Amino acid sequence: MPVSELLLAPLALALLAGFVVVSYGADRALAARAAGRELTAAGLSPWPDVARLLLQRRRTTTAPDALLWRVGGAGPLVAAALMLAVVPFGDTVIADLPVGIVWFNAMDVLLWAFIWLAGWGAASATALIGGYRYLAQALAYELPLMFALTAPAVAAASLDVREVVAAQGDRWHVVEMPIAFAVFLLCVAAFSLWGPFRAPAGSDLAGGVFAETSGVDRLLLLAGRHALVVAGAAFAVPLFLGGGAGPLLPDWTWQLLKTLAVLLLLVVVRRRLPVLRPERFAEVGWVLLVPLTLLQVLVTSLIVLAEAP
Amino acid sequence: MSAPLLLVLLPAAAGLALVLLGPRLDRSAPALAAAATAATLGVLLGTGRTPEIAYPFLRGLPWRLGTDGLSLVLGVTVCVVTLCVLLVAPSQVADRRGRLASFLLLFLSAVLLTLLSRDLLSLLVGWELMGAASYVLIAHEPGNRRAVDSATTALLTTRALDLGLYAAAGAALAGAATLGFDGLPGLSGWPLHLAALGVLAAALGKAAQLPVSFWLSRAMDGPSPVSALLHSAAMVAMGGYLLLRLAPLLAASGWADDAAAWTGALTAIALGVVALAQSDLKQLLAASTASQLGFVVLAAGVGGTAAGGVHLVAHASVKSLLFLLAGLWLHTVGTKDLDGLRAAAWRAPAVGVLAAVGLLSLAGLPPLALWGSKDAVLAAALEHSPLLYAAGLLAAGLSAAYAGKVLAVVLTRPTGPAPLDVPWTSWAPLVPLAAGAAALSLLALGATGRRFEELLGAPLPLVEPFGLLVSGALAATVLAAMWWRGEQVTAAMPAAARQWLHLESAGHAVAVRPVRALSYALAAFDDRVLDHAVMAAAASTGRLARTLAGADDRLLDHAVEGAAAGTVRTARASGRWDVEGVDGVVTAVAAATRRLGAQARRTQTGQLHQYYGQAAALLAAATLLLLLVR
Amino acid sequence: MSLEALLVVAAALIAIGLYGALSQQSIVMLMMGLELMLNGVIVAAASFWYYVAPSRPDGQVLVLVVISVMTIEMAMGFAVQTAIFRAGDVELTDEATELSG
Amino acid sequence: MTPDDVTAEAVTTVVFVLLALVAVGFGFLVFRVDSMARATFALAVSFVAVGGILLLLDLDYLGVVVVVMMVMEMAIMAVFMIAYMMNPAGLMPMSMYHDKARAMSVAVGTFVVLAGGALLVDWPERQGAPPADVTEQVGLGIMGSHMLVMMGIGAVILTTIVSALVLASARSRYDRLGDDLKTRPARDPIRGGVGP
Repeated sequence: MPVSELLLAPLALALLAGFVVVSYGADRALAARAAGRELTAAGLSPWPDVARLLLQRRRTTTAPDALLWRVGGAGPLVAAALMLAVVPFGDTVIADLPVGIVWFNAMDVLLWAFIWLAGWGAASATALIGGYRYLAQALAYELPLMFALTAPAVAAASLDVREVVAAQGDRWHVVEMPIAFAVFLLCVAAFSLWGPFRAPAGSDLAGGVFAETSGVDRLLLLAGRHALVVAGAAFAVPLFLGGGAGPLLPDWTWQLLKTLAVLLLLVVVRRRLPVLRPERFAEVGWVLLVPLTLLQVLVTSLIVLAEAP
Repeated sequence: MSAPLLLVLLPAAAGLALVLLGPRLDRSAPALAAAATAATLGVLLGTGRTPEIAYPFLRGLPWRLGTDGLSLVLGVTVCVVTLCVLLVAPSQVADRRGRLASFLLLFLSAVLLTLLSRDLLSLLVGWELMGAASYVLIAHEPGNRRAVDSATTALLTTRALDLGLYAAAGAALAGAATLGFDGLPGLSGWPLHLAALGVLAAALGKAAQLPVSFWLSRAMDGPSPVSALLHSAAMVAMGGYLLLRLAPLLAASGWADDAAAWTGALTAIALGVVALAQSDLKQLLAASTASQLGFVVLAAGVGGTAAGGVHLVAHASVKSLLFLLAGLWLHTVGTKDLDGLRAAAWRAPAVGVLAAVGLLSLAGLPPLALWGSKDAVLAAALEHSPLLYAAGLLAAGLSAAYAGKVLAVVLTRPTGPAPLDVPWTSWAPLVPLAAGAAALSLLALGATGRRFEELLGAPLPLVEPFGLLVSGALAATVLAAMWWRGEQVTAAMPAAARQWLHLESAGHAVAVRPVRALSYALAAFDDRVLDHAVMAAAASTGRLARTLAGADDRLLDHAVEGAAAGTVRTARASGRWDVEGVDGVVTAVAAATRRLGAQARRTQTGQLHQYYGQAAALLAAATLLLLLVR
Repeated sequence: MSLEALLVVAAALIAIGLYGALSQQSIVMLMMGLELMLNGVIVAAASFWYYVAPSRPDGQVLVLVVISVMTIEMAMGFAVQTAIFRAGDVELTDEATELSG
Repeated sequence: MTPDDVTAEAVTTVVFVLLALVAVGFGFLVFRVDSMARATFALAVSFVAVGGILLLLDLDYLGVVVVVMMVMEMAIMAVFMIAYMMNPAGLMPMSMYHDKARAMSVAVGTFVVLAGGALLVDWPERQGAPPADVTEQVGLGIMGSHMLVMMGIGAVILTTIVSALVLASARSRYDRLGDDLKTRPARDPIRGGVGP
């Protein structure tokens, strides 16, 4: 591996951290506005919270499975970072996998394990129920997500993210596959416990999978949640929004700007929607979203056939 | 998708969709079907002439489809007629319009397949689908037993003769290992003659030629719009079309072309007489259809492909117009009987004009369509034989006569009945047909005739002005005669002609009854001879047994009783041996088997993991065996 | 890395899986043993593809088939487990003896 | 062989040995740990290691797919495990084995036979080379020469879906929609979603 790419990894992590900070700040700003509080720079900064959690002493339960708990807590952040590894910024990509799209899917599937483990490890009923809720939700969103990812791959005839970007040219995929784009964003929210999909971490469960976490564990889990949204937003750009395509500015800038836009969209939506019960969402996912995304793939295939030379 | 297949699949898909949605779309189905037909027509016109394309179907026997001049012209004709029929049908058929429209589309698809096919295989598919759709369409009215019977008669008659096509296909495979039309004239020996005979039989059957014209009479029990498509432009016309298409095969056989020509001429005359004798408008039109198709068959027999094609197109236009008018009158006046239709033309003048155009064209009056097309056929016949020409002229006079008969009835001066209220929607779609009935003679004559020749790629016979004059004058004379003396002429017709020359009874006598009699005879043979033999054998066995029993009682009993005592002694001895010797062995074997069985059952523990272990051991043993054997 | 080394790994996975399938009382654990055996089959199929006939897709297709078989096995296994648990509160293989002859 | 190649091969070998040890080791741990969650996720780790081995064999797609499928499976398995086990968390140690010794001997025997076969059999030479796009190869394979196989698998999967539901579900459509199947809305234990 060339040295320059090794240097990229810390850069990308820093970028991820920056986006997480942005996401957190935007979220806080919206929360403050909703509560009628005054916006101050200090109120938006995550650092006081970070410092508090870093210094906080870990609480623990009677018989936790500490190993699995730690794995589950740190996992989402790692998965988000690994998702980001296949996102191209201009010509630069940390890991140029020929199967980048499946890789993203694999990382998202790892979340099944991580979030459930975070719920299981605490050895607490509310946390475990949160883990179960996440699995129920995952069963509902996973197939639509897979088909939503299939559509751009079919259009580009490749699983390589960079080729998907190259295949879009002037006409972004979002034009011909709006359903896939919408479902993708929905699923990003779902695997990040975001907005209407926060039932696994719901307040009715006293925080669900977050219930018993404290200190560094909590910090990692909270950061991981934001990082997942960031990774999902960043991945939506090459898949549906033309990647780095844009006038005047260099490619990587456009990638960043578009990511920021999608991220802010997700943050705004977060507080606007009520919580969806996982079992209801399961029916929606299977009865509505799966056929819709399949239809989307069909339409995409027909477009590909029609435009084939 | 390439155009020929699209042409077949477009109406088929639309028809199937309507079949599925039919009941729900009953009201709008005809309009939707008309739209689909218009689209098909558009595709057809856009396609133009295409080279033949082979679609893989069976190994070595592809479907070969293509559009040439003849199929293009007939395809456009069929599409236009279907369109008019679909537009008019809602005003004439009240029930199950969705069903009617969807099956008309399926029928159209089958006809197009027939027209586009260039090999016997795809032709057979189109042909059979056409027959099946026609059955459904004729038996359209719910609960009308007679219509169903008539549909069955029509289907069985044509299907029986369709077997000829299968025979032809078999002969072609045997003789040339191909089913393509282009390979058929190259046959020789018995395959050639069998193929020609089979094609001739199937085509004459479909075209309602002698001696099976009766099915067309029965088919009139279907709705008028159906008749307007099936029995003018499409189904019967396909019989003529097949002969035109395969005229080279007929010519190659050396006899089939003459047979076709004479059958056509005879049908044209005989069914002309039948038409003249009819008092029911639809029956008259049906007979006239068979008669006019006779001209086409005659043309095919004398090699006048172009002339026959022109006549098919002109006749389709005229006859579909007349059938639709008959349906219109049936719907508004309430009868299709000629007596009831007296002065019908005056009661709705627009309809009357259309009817006059159609009937005058049917009569062959210059310069209307059938005048020119018929003369083209007659000219082709004259090149061949003066006798055929004379027969054709006679038939032409007859057609003028029956057309004149109807004309005289509907144009009688009105005496009482009030004007009919006919909405414009129910006659406006007929205008294009009437225009065709008036103008299509252009296809046979003059400069347009030359263009048509180029399109068809076959020469039209040179129509002498003298011939035109003769036939025109004949038509005018006969029309005039019928106007003044129509009643007497009709009355002079033989009674047999009114009954369609008893063709149906003859068909029953020649085909149905013998078959039925044969089956009865076979059943009787089975009952009487075979059964009887079996019963006789049984009875004699019984007698023999009784005789033997008597002998047994008297003679053998003593011997038996003596023997029995000895047997009992022997049995006792062997019984001892049995109990002590054999039984012991058997018991021992049984016990051993039971022990083994119990051992075997021990493996059947119901424990999954033990089954897995056994499976592993078995696999290991199998591997070992494999290694040792190798 | 060589074909033999990969096959030995596959053999080890299959043997461990067999041990689990034979020794576990719980039906779910038994199924984990089966999964492990199929895991070994995946390794073997992939290595045969790579080292024997990489120009043909057979090995890869075999891997796909095995993955499908694993999911099918799991779905049916849990369905049967649910059914017999519901019917007779059975959760150990030793209790599921309907097939005993 | 250039020095770079040697380095690459050494790295590959080291990675392979590590992955193989993880796959086998965690595979064995599955039957050694008390907690069911640990057993399940030990198996998941074993699968992920096998996915890694597939990646080493240039099978990018299949390697990642193995991870996707198996991690999902294991997450679901954990749910069932906890539903049906007496002591899922391993808080009260208890033995859940039978026939341990015999099972071990059968397993060791199997390993000896299989590994012996793997080492002793004279495997055929490698024929051809992997194509440039391995994923494309399998895609063309299942859509072309091996289509029948995948169609069969598809039919079997459909059958599995239906029969698994029939076996596992205690409720039928008659429970939902009444004896005449006309009850609307359906009597679901949990209402909501879409459909009747």
